[in-house]
Amino acid sequence: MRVELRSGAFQPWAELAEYERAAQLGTGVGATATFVGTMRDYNEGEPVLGMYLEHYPGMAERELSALVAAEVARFQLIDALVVHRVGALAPGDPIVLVAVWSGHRREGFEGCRAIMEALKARAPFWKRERTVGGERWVEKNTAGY
Amino acid sequence: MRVELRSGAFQPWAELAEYERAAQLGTGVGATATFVGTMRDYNEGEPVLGMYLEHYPGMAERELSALVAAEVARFQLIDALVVHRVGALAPGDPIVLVAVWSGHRREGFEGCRAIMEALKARAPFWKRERTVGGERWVEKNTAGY
Amino acid sequence: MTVEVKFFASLKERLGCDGAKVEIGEVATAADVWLQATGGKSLPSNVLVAINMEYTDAAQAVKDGDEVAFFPPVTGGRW
Amino acid sequence: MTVEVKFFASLKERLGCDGAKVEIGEVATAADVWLQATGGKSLPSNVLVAINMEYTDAAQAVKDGDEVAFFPPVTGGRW
Repeated sequence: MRVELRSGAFQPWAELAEYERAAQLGTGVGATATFVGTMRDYNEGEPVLGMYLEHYPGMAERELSALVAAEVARFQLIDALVVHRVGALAPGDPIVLVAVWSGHRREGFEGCRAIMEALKARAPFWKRERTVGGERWVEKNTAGY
Repeated sequence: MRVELRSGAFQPWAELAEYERAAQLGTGVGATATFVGTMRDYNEGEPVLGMYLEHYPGMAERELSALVAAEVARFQLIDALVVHRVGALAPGDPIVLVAVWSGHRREGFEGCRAIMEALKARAPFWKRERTVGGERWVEKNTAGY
Repeated sequence: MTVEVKFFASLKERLGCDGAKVEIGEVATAADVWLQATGGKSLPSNVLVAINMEYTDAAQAVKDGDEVAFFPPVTGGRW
Repeated sequence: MTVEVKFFASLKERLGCDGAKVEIGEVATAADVWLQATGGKSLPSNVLVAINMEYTDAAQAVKDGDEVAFFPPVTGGRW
């Protein structure tokens, strides 16, 4: 299991290839489910030029680790990986990668989604968008289910 | 959209990196959900040494294309990719990769899972497992929901 | 008329045959094609039928030149 | 006792302050710490509270040396 914050850009598929190479998860894995959240260039009809992702250092890592561990236990996952950007982002940048490895597809799909929803609800991140009209804090989350 | 059968081993993360590079999906993508089904080395408590995946040439491609197009329309996906092995496989080999790109995470998660379930229910593939006790056709699917 | 018959997977093994060209009268269903191709064996209830690579059922009429396939339940999702 | 106070995101901007060391009496809750740190401003109902990096509520007692954080609703999932 690994949870990591990144201040620079990352390439999700390269991260996954490297993580699997290092983790040697074995042939008990039947399913791998992943999710990548990417910075869009539009929000509520307005072009978004850039974004700054503030976080609570220490608590962000701690909360992510706790929520990932909880879903790993609940869905009996073999392993899980979360990589999350912080700081300044550009449109098209990956913001978050969630990957889970499991025996069967049901646990994989549901575990991956549960981690994303818990992350959204609990991890101390705050988004500030830059638009042509200026900068604004994003005040609410979108619905996930 | 691309649907492809492969008779040789493939590396899912390299496929995804290459597909995204070629497809130029743009910054309207907010979510990417993927699923990789891998050949396990155990099934119903017995070690599995190898597998042969028979398919109906022509109909397999046709059925996959139709079901992917239906879910792309239903979940308003931006794009989708399916790569599926046929022929002889070894434990640990990826069998199927499903990837979808969407504006928001709900459509991404649900679209990816819907394609997997439709694939399982409709695509003309048949698995023959080789165990120490000999070879056998897999006679039923596992539950997905 | 002539139709092309195909069998797959465990069905192909049980019948010892992966397919054949079958001559049959002008009015025939997929079930008639099965009987003709297998020498009168009864059609197992879980066998799936496709005509020209589209799922259908055994009562469907066939036309000259059709490809009629019979196969066991698909097993594409064992994860 | 002394506690370390932190503010984040829009709350930090509105208060014009990202945190402070606060001296407070021996029996105090997170809500008391807020009042002391903000010079008596009322605590907005949607503000989240964490003590030593764990979520809690404003009625929770604090101890000497605690880190007490106040922040707006998190927005980590905008996809």
